[in-house]
Amino acid sequence: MSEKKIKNIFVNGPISSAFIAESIAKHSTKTAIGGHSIFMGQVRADEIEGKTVSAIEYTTFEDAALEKMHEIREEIFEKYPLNCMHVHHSLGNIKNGEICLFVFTSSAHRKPAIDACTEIVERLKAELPIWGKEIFEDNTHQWKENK
Amino acid sequence: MSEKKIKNIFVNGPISSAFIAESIAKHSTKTAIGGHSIFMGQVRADEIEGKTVSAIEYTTFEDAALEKMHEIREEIFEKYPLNCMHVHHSLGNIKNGEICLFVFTSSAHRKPAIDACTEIVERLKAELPIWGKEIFEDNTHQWKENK
Amino acid sequence: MEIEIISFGKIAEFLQNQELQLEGIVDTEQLREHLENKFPRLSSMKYKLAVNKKLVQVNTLINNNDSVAIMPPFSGG
Amino acid sequence: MEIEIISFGKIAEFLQNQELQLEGIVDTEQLREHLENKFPRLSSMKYKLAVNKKLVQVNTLINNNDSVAIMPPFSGG
Repeated sequence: MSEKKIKNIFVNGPISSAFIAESIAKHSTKTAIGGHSIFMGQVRADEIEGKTVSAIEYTTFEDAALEKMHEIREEIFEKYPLNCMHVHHSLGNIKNGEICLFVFTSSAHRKPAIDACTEIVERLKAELPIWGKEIFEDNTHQWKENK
Repeated sequence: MSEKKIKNIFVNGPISSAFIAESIAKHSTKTAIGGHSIFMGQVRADEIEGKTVSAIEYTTFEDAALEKMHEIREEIFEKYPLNCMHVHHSLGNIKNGEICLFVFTSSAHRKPAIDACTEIVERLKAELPIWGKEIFEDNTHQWKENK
Repeated sequence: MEIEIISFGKIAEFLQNQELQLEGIVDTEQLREHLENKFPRLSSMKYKLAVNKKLVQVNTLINNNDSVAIMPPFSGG
Repeated sequence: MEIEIISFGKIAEFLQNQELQLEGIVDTEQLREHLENKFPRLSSMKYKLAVNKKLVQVNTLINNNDSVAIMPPFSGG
């Protein structure tokens, strides 16, 4: 078992562009980094049977999600020569157009950062117990399913 | 021949995190977007034969670079279902830790944004006439070569 | 024995968190059957179980006071 | 005929932008040879030519008043 502290990836509400900018700016002192890769998920105003998604409400099984994310983090650091890795996922009500996921990886050369970022997004969607409830303008809802 | 206007990708000096944040924020009204992919290049403080890179000075054959970038842009839009694509590259003196390249793609689902972003970075490095002069702390220099 | 049931997502809409008394049920395969009898809507749904926060990948023994999570397909990101 | 030579990167350190008078040179293959004779440091370097801003991929005819760019390997990004 790893002794590393389990990080919290969850934030209440949307992830702001100011938060992302601050996260990017913090890396300017890390001069071994040559490439950063970022993925951001944004809530779409999907139209489903004539109704438009106005928001997604995210819930999670928090302890289980954080333990699994910790496992993914360790495996990703094992697999890729990364300098940094940051993951943030929203909980609660996220309106369409707002950002609900922010994955940020950095490495000396571009390839590990890019490949790790993609792999984290794939694994997060498949393996973390998080649920999105798509809320329509008329306050009805349906449960999102990842493809 | 396309009638589209050739966009300028060059900015003088480093690309600030505030600029990146603003670029991200502008997309919150584009509610058909579900995924954003970003790549950023950052100047590394590489140590070469005992000397540390303090900055890279970028120059370009601007007209030829913009024409080639225009061609790449059209081909990428042809190949991937993107909602948006933004490319910015620094010219002039960029200190280590500063950002010199910002590629930003968006699509309804994640895969096209991610794949297009990676392909743009690869093509930009291989095909655009841009040169980086690595300047050491003692003001000597060597010319960067992309691998 | 007694186990704790916690549910998430659309399953939480009809299956409350609760303590459940079990008789003659020793593993997660038997628990699935029991749950689907008790909560018929479950039988037409895809779901995974986690015992004490660990995802169940193969049939797993259940012990007194275990916490069992019933989870519909994930849709984070 | 007369052509314009423009150079970039490390090549610009020893080869200035200039007008060049050419005699008996009709294509980029011959121009390469001419340039490497005139600027010996070029012959040990990798470089590409662009005629009127278009990268030369195959041997290309040169015309009076063409602009020829001499470009070392790219290193953007």
